[in-house]
Amino acid sequence: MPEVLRTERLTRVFGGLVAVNEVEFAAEEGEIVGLIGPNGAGKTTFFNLVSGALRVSGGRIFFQGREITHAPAYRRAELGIGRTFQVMKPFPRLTVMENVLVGAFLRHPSRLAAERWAAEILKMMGLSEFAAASARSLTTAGRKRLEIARALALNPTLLLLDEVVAGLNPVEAEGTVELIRRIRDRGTTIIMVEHIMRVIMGLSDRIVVLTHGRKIAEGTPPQVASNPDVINAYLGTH
Amino acid sequence: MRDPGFTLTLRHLQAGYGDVQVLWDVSLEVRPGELVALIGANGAGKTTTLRAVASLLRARDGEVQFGTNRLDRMSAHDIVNLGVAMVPEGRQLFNQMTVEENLLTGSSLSRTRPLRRSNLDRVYALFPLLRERRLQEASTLSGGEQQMLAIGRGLMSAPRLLMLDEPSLGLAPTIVEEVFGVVQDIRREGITVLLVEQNVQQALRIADRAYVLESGRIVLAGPGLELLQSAEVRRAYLGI
Amino acid sequence: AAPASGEPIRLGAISSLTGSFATFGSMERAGYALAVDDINTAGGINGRPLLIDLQDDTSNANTALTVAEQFIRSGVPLVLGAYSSSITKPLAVYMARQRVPLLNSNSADDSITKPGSDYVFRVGQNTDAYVKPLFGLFKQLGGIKTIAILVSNNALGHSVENSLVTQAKDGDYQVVFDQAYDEGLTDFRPVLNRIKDIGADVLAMSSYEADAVALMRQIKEVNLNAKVFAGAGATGFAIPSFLKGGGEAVEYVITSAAWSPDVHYPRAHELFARLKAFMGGVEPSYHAIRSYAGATVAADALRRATTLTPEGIRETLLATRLTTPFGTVEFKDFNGFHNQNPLPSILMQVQRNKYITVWPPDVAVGKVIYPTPVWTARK
Amino acid sequence: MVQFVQIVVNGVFTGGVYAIIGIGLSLIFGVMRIVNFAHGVFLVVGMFTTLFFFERLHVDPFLVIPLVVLVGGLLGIVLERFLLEPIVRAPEHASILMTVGIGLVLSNLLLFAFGDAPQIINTRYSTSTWHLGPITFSTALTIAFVLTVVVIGGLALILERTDLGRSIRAAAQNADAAELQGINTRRVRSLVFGIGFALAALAGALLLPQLFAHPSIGPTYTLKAFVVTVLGGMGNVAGAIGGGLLLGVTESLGAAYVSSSYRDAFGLAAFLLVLLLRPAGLFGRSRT
Amino acid sequence: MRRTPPSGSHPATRPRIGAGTSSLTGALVLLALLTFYPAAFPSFITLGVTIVLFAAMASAWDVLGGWTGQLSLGHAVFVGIGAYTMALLVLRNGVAPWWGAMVGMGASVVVAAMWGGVTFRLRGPYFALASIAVAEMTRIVANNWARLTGGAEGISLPTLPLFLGLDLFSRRVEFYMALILLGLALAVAWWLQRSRFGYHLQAIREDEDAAMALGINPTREKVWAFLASAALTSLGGSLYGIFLGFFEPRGMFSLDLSVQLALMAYIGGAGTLFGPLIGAGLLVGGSEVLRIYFPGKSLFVYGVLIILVVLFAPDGLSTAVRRARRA
Ligand SMILES: Nc1ncnc2c1ncn2[C@@H]1O[C@H](COP(=O)(O)OP(=O)(O)OP(=O)(O)O)[C@@H](O)[C@H]1O
Ligand SMILES: Nc1ncnc2c1ncn2[C@@H]1O[C@H](COP(=O)(O)OP(=O)(O)OP(=O)(O)O)[C@@H](O)[C@H]1O
Ligand SMILES: [Mg+2]
Ligand SMILES: [Mg+2]
Repeated sequence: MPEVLRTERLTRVFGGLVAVNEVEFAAEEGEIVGLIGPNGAGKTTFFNLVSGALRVSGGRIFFQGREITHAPAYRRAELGIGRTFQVMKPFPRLTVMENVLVGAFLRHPSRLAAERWAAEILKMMGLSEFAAASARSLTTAGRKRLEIARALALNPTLLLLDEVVAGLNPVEAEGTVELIRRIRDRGTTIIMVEHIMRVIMGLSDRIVVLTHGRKIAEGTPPQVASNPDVINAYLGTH
Repeated sequence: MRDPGFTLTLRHLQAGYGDVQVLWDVSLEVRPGELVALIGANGAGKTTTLRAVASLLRARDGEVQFGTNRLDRMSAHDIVNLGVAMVPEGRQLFNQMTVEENLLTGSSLSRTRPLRRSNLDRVYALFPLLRERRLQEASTLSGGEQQMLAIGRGLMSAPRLLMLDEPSLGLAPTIVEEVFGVVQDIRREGITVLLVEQNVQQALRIADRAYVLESGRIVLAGPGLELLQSAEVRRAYLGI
Repeated sequence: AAPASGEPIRLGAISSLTGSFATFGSMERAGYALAVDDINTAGGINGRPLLIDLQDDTSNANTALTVAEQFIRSGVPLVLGAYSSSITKPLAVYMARQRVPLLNSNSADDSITKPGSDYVFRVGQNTDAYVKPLFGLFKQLGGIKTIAILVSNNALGHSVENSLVTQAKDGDYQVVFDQAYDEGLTDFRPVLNRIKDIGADVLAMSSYEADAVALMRQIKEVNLNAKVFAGAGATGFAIPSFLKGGGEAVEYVITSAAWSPDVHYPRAHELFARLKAFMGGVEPSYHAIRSYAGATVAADALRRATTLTPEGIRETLLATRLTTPFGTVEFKDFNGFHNQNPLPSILMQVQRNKYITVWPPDVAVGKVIYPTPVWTARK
Repeated sequence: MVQFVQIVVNGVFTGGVYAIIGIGLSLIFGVMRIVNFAHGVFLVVGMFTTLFFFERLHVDPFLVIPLVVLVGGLLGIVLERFLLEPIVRAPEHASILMTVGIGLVLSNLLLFAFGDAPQIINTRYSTSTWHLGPITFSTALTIAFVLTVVVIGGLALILERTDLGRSIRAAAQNADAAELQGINTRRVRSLVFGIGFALAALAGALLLPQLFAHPSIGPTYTLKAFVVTVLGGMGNVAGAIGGGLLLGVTESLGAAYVSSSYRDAFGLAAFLLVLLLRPAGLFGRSRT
Repeated sequence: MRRTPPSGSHPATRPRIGAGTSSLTGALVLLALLTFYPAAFPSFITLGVTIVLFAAMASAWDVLGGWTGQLSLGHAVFVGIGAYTMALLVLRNGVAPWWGAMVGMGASVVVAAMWGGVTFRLRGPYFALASIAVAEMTRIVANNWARLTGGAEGISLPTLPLFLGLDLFSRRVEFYMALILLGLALAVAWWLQRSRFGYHLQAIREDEDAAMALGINPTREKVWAFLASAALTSLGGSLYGIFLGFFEPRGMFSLDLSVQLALMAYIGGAGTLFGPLIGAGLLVGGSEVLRIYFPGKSLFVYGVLIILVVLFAPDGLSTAVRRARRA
């Protein structure tokens, strides 16, 4: 399987705090990689580094073999890295349709084609009926779906999902899990951060565990779940 | 020490945003010392209910009563003075203030100021991470750290009734356990709790009673464990 | 003559009644109003009453142009105005193009009549005229060699600056310092310290109203001495509030002025008193008198005109020679000026917190105190 | 050398005045996120209020300061209640437009009330000085400077250290959450706007003995206030002193040694540089 | 128990897609009606020129201020550059004013590119404040650099060559030139309403980080918006220069003028097709009416008017009207 993303000794420092500490990470095409770890472990920061929202303090990032360590965020989006924001960022004064359209324009410069593509994605995300509503009026679940929809509109090779299931009740969560599988089946590589074990264990092909910015474990869900370090630092004995 | 006599009662509450009505008819009751859970799908109106109680949103019709006080006729800050605190959904921190300043703001009323030191110690004991981040600006905390801070701030006001809106959201499993532990501790101290949670199973397990909200109406009510066994709840909210 | 009656003859007038130039607008209004009164009680325009339709330009050039268009479309043969050069200039350009005469009383910028146009006439003095008597005085006093120039950074200031520099060169004076300052929040101390360092016999200044007082106060504060402190552009140095606000700091300042109640023109004193009464006790500045003169000149032209068309009036204006309480008004071409009243200005010196006319000798009522005592020697 | 020191000293003292001009603007922006275009007009209101009391009561303008501050505070509270509170949830620019409108209305009211002649008062210390060796100090500027430092220091202390200060900042950052902590955010906003207006009025009172009052001079002060607060950090109350001093000294040196016709440009250039290099202000915590 | 849909929401609050054609018709009808203005109000052509010209410049401002959300309070710089470049080329080099206007446009674009490149990393009010600083500095330089600009005394335009046989100083001709410019500005706004570029700008306005994550280069798009806005404003400035016939730096580069353009767009409704036009009509036309009916009090009433609009239509009049019509 070709490698989609690789980081070498990726590091980010905030003042005295090393939020991401020499992390070596790789994801292959079509994989779903779960990224877990205690609060403040550096997961979102890792996403921010990979997507270009934050500048690295050290280390390198490769996307499809190409170094992107210093590429600006929009360039990475063009290359095929889509992301959602943990703190959601809809364009509040645009409609749901327009929110997605903005992303769709990247691959479909013509408006007609972009609209068609956006409509398709809305349908897939179950948002069609809200197409004309303003993004402001969506509920939490709706906004989370919109976050995914917008990222999907880029037709990304790699999708970074930051807690898109959190805040959904189990039934809704199941729906989103189903969606994520479908996205993967279309060939998109996914890295997801989530604290809900049922979801992450069920979905991930492989799991990487961060604490205090360091990678402490990596492996299949069962391997990670039984790793004493992980249990100690994150899962708890419960 | 149990607080006598302050029951929260909602009668036929209606509320909404702009020309959108969200709550159609919500009646519920939280008695002193109780832990009551409010569950429901996304968009059912749980947050809206809490906001209406806290007077962040004007009720269109119906009543909200706490003891003998009509909350729906009071402004939000006065309600806090009565001892009703809320940990809002989405954290709502004071972003450009430090962690400690956020906590101190939670106890700036004359009623709570004397308890400030001990409350602060209690919150730090509960969330040691927050002590480490004392002087960090709230906006730079991780998602989970922000959630802890929001809960901590709510506790700083030594409330009679604490309303929690999805406190476990975005927390690591161990912390989730802790938070549910804290909620039970709070209740044990005699503080009344109204809990909104998507972690339905856990919530129902610790709740004395629970209400199920659907499209702005209460559709089910009963003791927590009983609802947990209910086939409807299991199918609709637990996916079992 | 019997008071005027019948169908009035209407003229347009544009002034700044609101906005940043409103101070002067109220002066102009008073001048126009009294003039119309006087003209109409004295029989008007050949028996018909005169009506001056005064419109507010809100201190804004666009508005002045809008008003001018309406005047012209409604058949007004002559327009009076405006106050600020920044409004008068676009107005003059427009009026010339529409071939309707503009009679200006109070804008001081040289460029309004230099090169000027056939349709623009100015009653008031230009800055060359403000500066000229100063050099006459210097020559008489003797002992003056060096001049420092400090003017406000606007059209009037630069116009005064140019006049000063040219006339200094003609008279073989040396300009040792020459700068403009930005108006507004005025801390002059740094510049004044520089000038103090350089040293000059004369400090010649041009400022609007309020800066003038601040300037003199700070001159005192930094202990800057000169033989003559001169308000070369009139304006701020030659208005009543300069005395009131400046107190002892403005003593001995010599300023050019367009007019003073001392001058020996007919009815000058009386008019001053009436204007003051009209304005509810506020001392009128020379702007009010010049507007009065402007309206008088306009009425005179209307009386003499054979046809009441713009062209007819323009031609009569050319032949104006009229003595008003402000002085003699005629429109001449000289030194590159066109249709400019060649009236000289006078010099006044502040003595015991009053303006005393000291130049030219034929109108002077007091003697110049010279050189200006140094600050430390004053009490 | 003496001259250089003199020029720097002048700059410093003028800077003190600049600081007090900017401080209210900074506070209102920091707490309410309102870019107050009426600030200069508030200052002019302070000048005319001082003038009014000065002429009615025949007392020293520095003695009527408490009265002027009180009047300013009340006006600020009233304006906030009736004009700014209703648009608290409207987009950011609405408050800018509102303050533009308020400025126009206030300056025209001043015009109706006091006429359009510039008002200058002449007091003992308008031109009096004291000396330290060869260096001269303006008495009026010195009094203003001392008052400025005291007021700004006190205000900064209140904001940083007290519950009231924290409540003010909390209300600024998240009104709903502040309400949930029992803070009466409406009252806080009124209070802050009142304080902001009072500070502007105070600046007016301090300036009147030296400069003049005119109903339409407000925008000049507004612009100065912008420069000062950006240099010191918008919303950073203590920073305003640094911003004021920096501006004062820059302008003084520039006007003396380069050219007085570019005096304002030196301040603006410093302003732009600081904006670009340290957006949080020279004296603020940088957020980048 | 029923399974509730995963997300609930409410029908269209802003049905914008497909609204483009009707507003296009509206714009065309409006422009057509305006062509009759000079014939209908021959005594008020000057007023008409002012309104239409300011509407065009406010629309130009809106490309950056409304659509991109970058509040500029320094647009007078482009008005000044347009007017001065045109006039100086006429006076010094005998270049025809229309070519001068083109050169001015080029100069404005260059200035905008540098200005934007340097200050676009500032967000929110900081960008606005920086724009004030840039404009004020430009004014000071123009005021003092007499050799280039003629300095504080200003410059006046003598006779101009005929443009396609038309006298450029005729108010009538000026009116139609302004109208063409307005048409151009409206066309740009209409295109922004539905084009990819327009959506990029709006996305940047709403959330720059999110926009970046969608492959939008905010700096580049903002600079393009700034260039377009500057170019149109500059053309307006050239025309304004001809209209005035005389001008000086303190007027042409004034903060007041910049604030007015912003005010017009906001009062009418920023980021909408007709907003700036409505705003210009209200503020320019309105103040003329006020001047006539409230002599001496017009600025006061003007201030009151602004306050009332902000109180009752904080999103601008056109948005308020649309909302009222829907209700
Ligand atoms: N801009 C910043 N300045 C200072 N510290 C920061 C900044 N951003 C993040 N941090 C710190 O870096 C650490 C990692 O944060 P990050 O958001 O990556 O955590 P996370 O793993 O996503 O946690 P969570 O699961 O709670 O979302 C946290 O301790 C946080 O406080
Ligand atoms: N500010 C708002 N403006 C308009 N509609 C809103 C607003 N906030 C919420 N709504 C709508 O009100 C309804 C109820 O929202 P509410 O937040 O109360 O739901 P909830 O039960 O808390 O859901 P969640 O589990 O997603 O938090 C939703 O349909 C939502 O779209
Ligand atoms: Mg995170
Ligand atoms: Mg909710």
